[in-house]
Amino acid sequence: MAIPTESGAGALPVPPKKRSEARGLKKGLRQLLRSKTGMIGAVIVLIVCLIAIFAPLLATHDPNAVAPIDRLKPPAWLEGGSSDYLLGTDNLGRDIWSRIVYGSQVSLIVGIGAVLVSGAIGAVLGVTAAYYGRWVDAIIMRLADSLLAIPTILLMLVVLAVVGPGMWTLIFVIGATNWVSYARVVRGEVLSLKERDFVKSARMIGARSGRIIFRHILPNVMSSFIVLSGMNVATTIIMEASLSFLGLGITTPDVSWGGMLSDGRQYVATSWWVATFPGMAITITVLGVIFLGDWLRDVLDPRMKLKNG
Amino acid sequence: MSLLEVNELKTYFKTAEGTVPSVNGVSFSVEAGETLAIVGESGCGKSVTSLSIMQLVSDPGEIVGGEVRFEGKDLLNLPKKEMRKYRGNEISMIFQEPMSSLNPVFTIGNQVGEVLRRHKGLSRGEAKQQAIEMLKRVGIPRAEQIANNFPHQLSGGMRQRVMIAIALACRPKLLIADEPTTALDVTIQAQILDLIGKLSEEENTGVILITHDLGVVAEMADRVVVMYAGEVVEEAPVYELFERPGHPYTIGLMGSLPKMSEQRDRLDSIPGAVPNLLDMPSGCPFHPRCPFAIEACKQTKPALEEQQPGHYVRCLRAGEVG
Amino acid sequence: MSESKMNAAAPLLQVRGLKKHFPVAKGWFSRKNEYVRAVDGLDFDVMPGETLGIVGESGCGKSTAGQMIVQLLEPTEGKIVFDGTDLASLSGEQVRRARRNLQLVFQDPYSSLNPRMTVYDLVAEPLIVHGLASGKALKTEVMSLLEAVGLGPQHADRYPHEFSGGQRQRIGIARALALKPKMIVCDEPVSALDVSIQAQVLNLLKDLQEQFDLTYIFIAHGLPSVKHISDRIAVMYLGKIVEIGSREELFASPKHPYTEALLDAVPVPDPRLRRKREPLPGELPSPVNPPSGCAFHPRCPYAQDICKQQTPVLEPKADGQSAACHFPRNMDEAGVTI
Amino acid sequence: MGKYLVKSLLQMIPVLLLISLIVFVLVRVTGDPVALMLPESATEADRATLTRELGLDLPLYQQYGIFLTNAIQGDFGTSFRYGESALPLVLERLPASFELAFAAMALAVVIAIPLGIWSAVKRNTFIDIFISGISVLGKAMPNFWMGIMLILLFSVMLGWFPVSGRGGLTHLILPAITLGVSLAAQMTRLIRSNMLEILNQDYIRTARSKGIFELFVIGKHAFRNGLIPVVTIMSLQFTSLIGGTLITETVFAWPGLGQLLVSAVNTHDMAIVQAAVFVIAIFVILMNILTDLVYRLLDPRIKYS
Amino acid sequence: TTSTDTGTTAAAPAASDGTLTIANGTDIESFDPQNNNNTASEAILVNVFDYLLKNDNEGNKVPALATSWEQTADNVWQFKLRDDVKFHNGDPFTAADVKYTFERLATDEALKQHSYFKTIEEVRAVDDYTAEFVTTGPDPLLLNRLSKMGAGILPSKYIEENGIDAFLKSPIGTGAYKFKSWAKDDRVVLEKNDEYFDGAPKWDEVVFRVVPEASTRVSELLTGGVDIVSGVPSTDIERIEQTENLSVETTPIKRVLQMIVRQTEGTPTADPKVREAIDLAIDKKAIVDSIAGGNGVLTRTSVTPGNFGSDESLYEQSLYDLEKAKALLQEAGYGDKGPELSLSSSSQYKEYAEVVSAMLTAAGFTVNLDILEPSAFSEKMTSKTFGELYMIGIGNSMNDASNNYNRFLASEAAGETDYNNAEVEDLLQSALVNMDEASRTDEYKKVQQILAEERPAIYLFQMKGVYGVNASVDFSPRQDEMFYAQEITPAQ
Ligand SMILES: Nc1ncnc2c1ncn2[C@@H]1O[C@H](COP(=O)(O)OP(=O)(O)OP(=O)(O)O)[C@@H](O)[C@H]1O
Ligand SMILES: Nc1ncnc2c1ncn2[C@@H]1O[C@H](COP(=O)(O)OP(=O)(O)OP(=O)(O)O)[C@@H](O)[C@H]1O
Ligand SMILES: [Mg+2]
Ligand SMILES: [Mg+2]
Repeated sequence: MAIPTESGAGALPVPPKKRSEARGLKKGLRQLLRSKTGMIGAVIVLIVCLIAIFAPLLATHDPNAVAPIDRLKPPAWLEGGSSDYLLGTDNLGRDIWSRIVYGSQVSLIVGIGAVLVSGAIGAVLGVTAAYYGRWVDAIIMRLADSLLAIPTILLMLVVLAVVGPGMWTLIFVIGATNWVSYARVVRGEVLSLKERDFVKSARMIGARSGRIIFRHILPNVMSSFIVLSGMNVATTIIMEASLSFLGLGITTPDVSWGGMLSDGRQYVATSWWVATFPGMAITITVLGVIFLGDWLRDVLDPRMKLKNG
Repeated sequence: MSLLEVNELKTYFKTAEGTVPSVNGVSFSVEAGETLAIVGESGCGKSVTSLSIMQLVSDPGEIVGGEVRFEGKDLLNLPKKEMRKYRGNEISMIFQEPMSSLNPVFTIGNQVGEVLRRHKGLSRGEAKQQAIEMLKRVGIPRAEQIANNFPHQLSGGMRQRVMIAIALACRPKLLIADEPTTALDVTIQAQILDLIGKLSEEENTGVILITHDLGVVAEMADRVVVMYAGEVVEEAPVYELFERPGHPYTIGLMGSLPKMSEQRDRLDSIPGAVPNLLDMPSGCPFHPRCPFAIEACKQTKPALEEQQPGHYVRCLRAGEVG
Repeated sequence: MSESKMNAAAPLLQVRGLKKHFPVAKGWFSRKNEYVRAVDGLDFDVMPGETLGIVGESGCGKSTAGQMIVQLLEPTEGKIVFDGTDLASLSGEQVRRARRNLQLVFQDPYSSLNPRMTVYDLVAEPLIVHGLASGKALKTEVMSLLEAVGLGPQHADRYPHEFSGGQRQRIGIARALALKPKMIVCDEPVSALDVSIQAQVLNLLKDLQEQFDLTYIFIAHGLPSVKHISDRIAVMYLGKIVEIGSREELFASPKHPYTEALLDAVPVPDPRLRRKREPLPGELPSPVNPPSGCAFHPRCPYAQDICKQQTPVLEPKADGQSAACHFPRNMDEAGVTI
Repeated sequence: MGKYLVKSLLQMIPVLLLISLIVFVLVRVTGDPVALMLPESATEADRATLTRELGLDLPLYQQYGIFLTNAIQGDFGTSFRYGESALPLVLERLPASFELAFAAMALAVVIAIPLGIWSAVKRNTFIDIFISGISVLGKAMPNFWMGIMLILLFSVMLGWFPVSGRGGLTHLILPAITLGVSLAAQMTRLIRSNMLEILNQDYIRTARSKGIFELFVIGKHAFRNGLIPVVTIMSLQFTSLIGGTLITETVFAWPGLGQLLVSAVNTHDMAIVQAAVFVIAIFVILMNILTDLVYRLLDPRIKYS
Repeated sequence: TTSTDTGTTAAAPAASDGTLTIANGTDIESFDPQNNNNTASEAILVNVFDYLLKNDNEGNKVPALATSWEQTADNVWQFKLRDDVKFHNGDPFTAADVKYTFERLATDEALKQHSYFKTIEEVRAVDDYTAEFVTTGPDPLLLNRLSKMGAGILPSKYIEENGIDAFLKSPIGTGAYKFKSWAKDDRVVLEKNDEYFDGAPKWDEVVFRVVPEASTRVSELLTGGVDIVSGVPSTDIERIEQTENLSVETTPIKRVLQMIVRQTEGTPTADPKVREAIDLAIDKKAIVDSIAGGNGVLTRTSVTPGNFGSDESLYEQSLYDLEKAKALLQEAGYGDKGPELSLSSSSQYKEYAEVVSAMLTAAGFTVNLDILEPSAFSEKMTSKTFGELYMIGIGNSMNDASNNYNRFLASEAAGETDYNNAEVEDLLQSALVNMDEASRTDEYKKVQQILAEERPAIYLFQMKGVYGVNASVDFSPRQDEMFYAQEITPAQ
């Protein structure tokens, strides 16, 4: 149907050259190139991913090969270090570099996997609770409360007993418990968002709840969500370390940064490198994820200007 | 010395698509006690001009050139701290969007009282008392209660009046009112305009009144500035403008008015669309829509020239049309 | 056009006894609530193809009434029958579908636009939601909608915050128009527009009305535009309609003193006609404790004792003008003594 | 409001029921307490006797019924590890846990609020990156590692604070830093992102137009609006601090609930696990109600039906 | 509770104020000596409760509350008791207390120590200071039982009057130190008992702190916060020794780290060659030297010197021959790919398990390592559901070989190792009731030789207790890991 218009032009207006998604992507990439931190983040995450993928090529040793004689050797550049072991060896004489390289696989999968699982559950439940309110809210939030009150390690023990230990168990348990924080944060924001006019406006044009939630409400909680997720990648990797501390983490032959860190804690005073290098690996990776998250957040926020430099 | 002098002000927005020259060399002045109306196409840069004077242009926007002198002092080069002393006190502004311009989590009384606390050093209690006074003056019923309400509990018009109360609270020397009465019914509009007029008279306040309502312009203004696509296209005393509009755009504007006295099925409007600021037409920006356009209009950018004493027009055919 | 239609068809919208009272909590733990009587008993019909203008004091409940009609607010009391169905009886999904034919242009353009969607997406959304267009057709349709409200393709990919107030208002209009609903409630659709674009939008509304037989409720403060577009006009004061009548009659001979005051206050776009206006005297009434009797009596120059005690009723008249006033103006029999 | 409170408190009942059921099941799934209670050399007969004495031979629903009836009276059974009634054992630990949690939380808030705001105001500058880096570091350092480092630095090398144990204020500082820093890290980031959002709002422009000090614009107008997610996170963090500071407690030999709970879980000391979870649950619920009330204080637009 | 706010200068003499502070990794389980089953608890309780007789550090039985004892019949022992002993509340210690103590142990099945005292049928109080023990049969181990964990004498009158709960809240015994307070997971505080029968206590107060994290314990020692710490990690030894005023004391303890090997039909370890290959593949010396920091003694038997029945010829011995191990696997019919083994361990011995697993892998085995949290581990152990191998450090509170070998009695082994050797069974059964020390020793030596060949368990090494000690105290650690505060003295 044609709209009668006053314009004398008559001819159909030219459709825009690019659709908004294309524009978003392009704008995003341009923004990535321009933002210092975005670039740093992207580079870090890329490198870590490459390391994880090419671990067998990069590792100089079998990550599980022990050499009691070479135990606790300092990094190559320190006195007493050997060029054989770039970053030194751990308490069992295993090569720390190779373990970090292999550990990136588990840590990335656990870190990101658990965040995806918990983030998805949390966001959906949080929005649902706030959006529908009443009994739906009551049920979901009370469930969350219950979960908060139950110690993670109790759950972990149960799951371990039922499905046995391993990476996926870990992702499952962390995912199943961490969603609460997402749900609560998201719910809090949605409670105030849903009273906003643009949500009414969406309802007005006849949008279904699904659309309102996914197109109108969720994008507006994204920034908290992304920030939380970035931090939760760290939380998860650390949680794995903490579970290792309790003997519930990932065990040989799988290597994880958290496990390395936890093993190394005994040697903090005497052989700093055992815990410091995996600690650095975690820090740098999380920093990368967070910077990348900041960039993503900015791209998703149309108000964010392009800062040059 | 004028109360306010704006010279060749330029404010651009640097966006992903390119630079939007929202205000592109605007000049005008306001005398103490005078009311200057700014009218113009929606999106022509009126709000950005006023925000530029206040130095409140938000982020991708940047004042890239020009001068803003208030009582002779160059505001643009003032340290931030100094500028803050002017804002809300000597110069205040009523924003166009009353709905989102109030902080949702503070009570109305608090928000009105805040300027008084800041600039007049009033205590909390005194400020609130005065705030209620102010709310009554702008015609808010049950002001005592409303002072304790939050913005979302108010109707659009009420919020707008709250914004006006905030702007007037400190009796500024210069008031910038960006469409202050759009959400008000005419009786209250009359009351508000009356209030502004009184203020202007009593305190010798200079007023910049941005509005689309030519009726309001006719009633309030001493002088009128007409803007189009980021530029001033005409400036004249109010009587002169209504009698002898000089720029084809102004003429079109006058013609679009729905009249109370006659009933027509269709209203006249200026054909064509507002130019794309990113891709301005060559020559006179109005030429694609101008019924009087000649070939030269496509090439030559006209300058703002004085036609009559005090009546400036930016048109190649200034003398001939109208 | 309007007269013939008004007599022929059944009303498209019937509003009966519509009320909305907002509780105002006094304190956190208090039990006793007071109420803002935002809308306090509205009765009116809107015929298909007709435009009903609603004017009135700011805060008198126009937006609230509008939001109730489109089911964004739940009425405290009263009935809204649209196109033969009582809207209150509809399920959520039915309301959703009914909105295909019942749209609202929000008063506040900025906050009613999702800050994270581009103009294109915003305008396309209703079409997508109701599956009215897709692919190329969608694009063309959106572009022509934008053009119709005076925006160009260069605006399509921008976000709401990148627009001026008037531009945002037009986005809201385009969104509501997209569905070509049977009825649109326009809450101040042109207040932020310059007169030229205002004219353009008003013309557009009229054209669409003619072409698609649209029905409007047009809430506005700008009396000239209300007059231009409306067939009938209702004047509201403090949650009630105080006068309703055809545009000609109402403007020619207002019967309610408030209408009179309103018309009197309209600024005239001619500096030579500038005059000293007398603002309405008296305190503005509060919707929490409305004055007894006729709500307007404290400010009415013609008020008498009866006005303080008895609430005048709006006499329902099929076509003519009626006013809720004990002493209507401009009527021969009105024995007003001043 | 009063109604809301009553309703919320009533909602505690199903939550507690749900929790009791979950915990009851979990505790029984994890393993057989009898095996842990008896010495290695115990015989089958010993085992059977003990099972009977503990009532573990009854059908599950019956066990749950008994458990529930007793729990309502505050009797969660006797801890077989300590041979004492479980609830007092749990309550005994609360002061230590609360002390640490409050200290950590207070520290986190004191660190996070200024850093978060500063980071947002200085967005994308060196300061912002620096603060981000610091908070990532704060987050990425596991508590045990951080705790050990703090001990080495401040106790062993500098001798400023005692190494471990619970005592005066000096004992509290290192564990509170250990916990507080990672809490602060997350809060800082959240505050930053919220502030970024809010600094773009029209009402911030209004505030600026009033000529009030920038500190006020940010501290009052912007901060208050960005607090909702921060409050959410704070309440979450706080609840997790009550039962979940095992690692810090272990490193600093802090006799809190975490140690009790984990050792109880590990040794299948059902009575203690159940009592502890109940106490934590009640705390969680109270905390939620408090959070909701704070939401209301912060954002008048929020309503509770 | 008292706090020890002394930690400002490194390794200051902490003990100067008459308080002895000892930091351990775990808290005591309970103040009921009969309902404890860990050495760490008993190590503290021995200061509050006395035994009738006790072991000196060489393993000899010396008098404590009993002055003398003799066997009067096959299954009857008579004990003469001291008559000058008072409980902390002033009640005199008499034979009635002995009767109460051991009859409770023998009859109350819920007690964790019950199973060690089941052989006691009756205790007769002949007079106030004479007690007679009647056992169910000949029991060569009665004296060992009476001097082991759980045998502390309880105050019968006090408990009968006040009930056991009240006793647990404020326990009393006859020991050199009285109970003062117990903040769980924090500290146990004991104060001196001036009335102690065996010399005045040397400390006003003895504080046992619970500091679970090893490095924190060491830090406490370094800052002078505590006087003695147990469980010093091998890597921290140097750090402690380098600090002025601090030293590290070690002693072999009666705990041998070993792997229990399943011989169930169908498992790869049913084949003796495979078991031998496992033994030969593990370089125990390297393990002791590196991970244990030299603190361990190689052994091929778990009955270490100081325990009854030990065979010194197997002590300080170890087998390691990687090539031979590989050859054995070939002989056993495994080609390139060795047998697949599962090795379970409690997280406590994680490092050792990981090294062993790596060494076995190097020999060609495929090892599935399963590290379990301690309680999960003991649960699995009780239910006998481990795979081929599990690693465990087994102590010996009875000081007798029988304690090591109950596990290999056919009835006990069934389902766990499934070890079944008729000769060993005969020897073990006979030794359990053999009252003749010499022939009993021979029986156990024989058993040790057989087991060393058949390998139902592969022994890694005897562990050592490693303590950090402040120079302000004189402390020599004991083989049985007890902390007798009476034996720890302020340094001069
Ligand atoms: N953040 C921004 N990014 C890009 N362009 C912007 C931004 N803000 C404003 N503009 C553009 O600047 C121009 C001037 O806007 P301004 O708000 O001053 O118009 P106006 O004259 O006040 O219009 P109205 O009468 O409709 O309020 C508009 O074309 C608008 O699109
Ligand atoms: N959520 C609410 N809570 C309490 N009072 C409300 C609420 N919404 C509106 N009101 C009150 O209801 C009355 C009518 O509001 P409404 O927005 O309908 O006015 P309006 O006629 O549209 O005014 P305007 O012309 O200024 O937009 C006002 O007094 C307002 O304060
Ligand atoms: Mg504007
Ligand atoms: Mg309204």
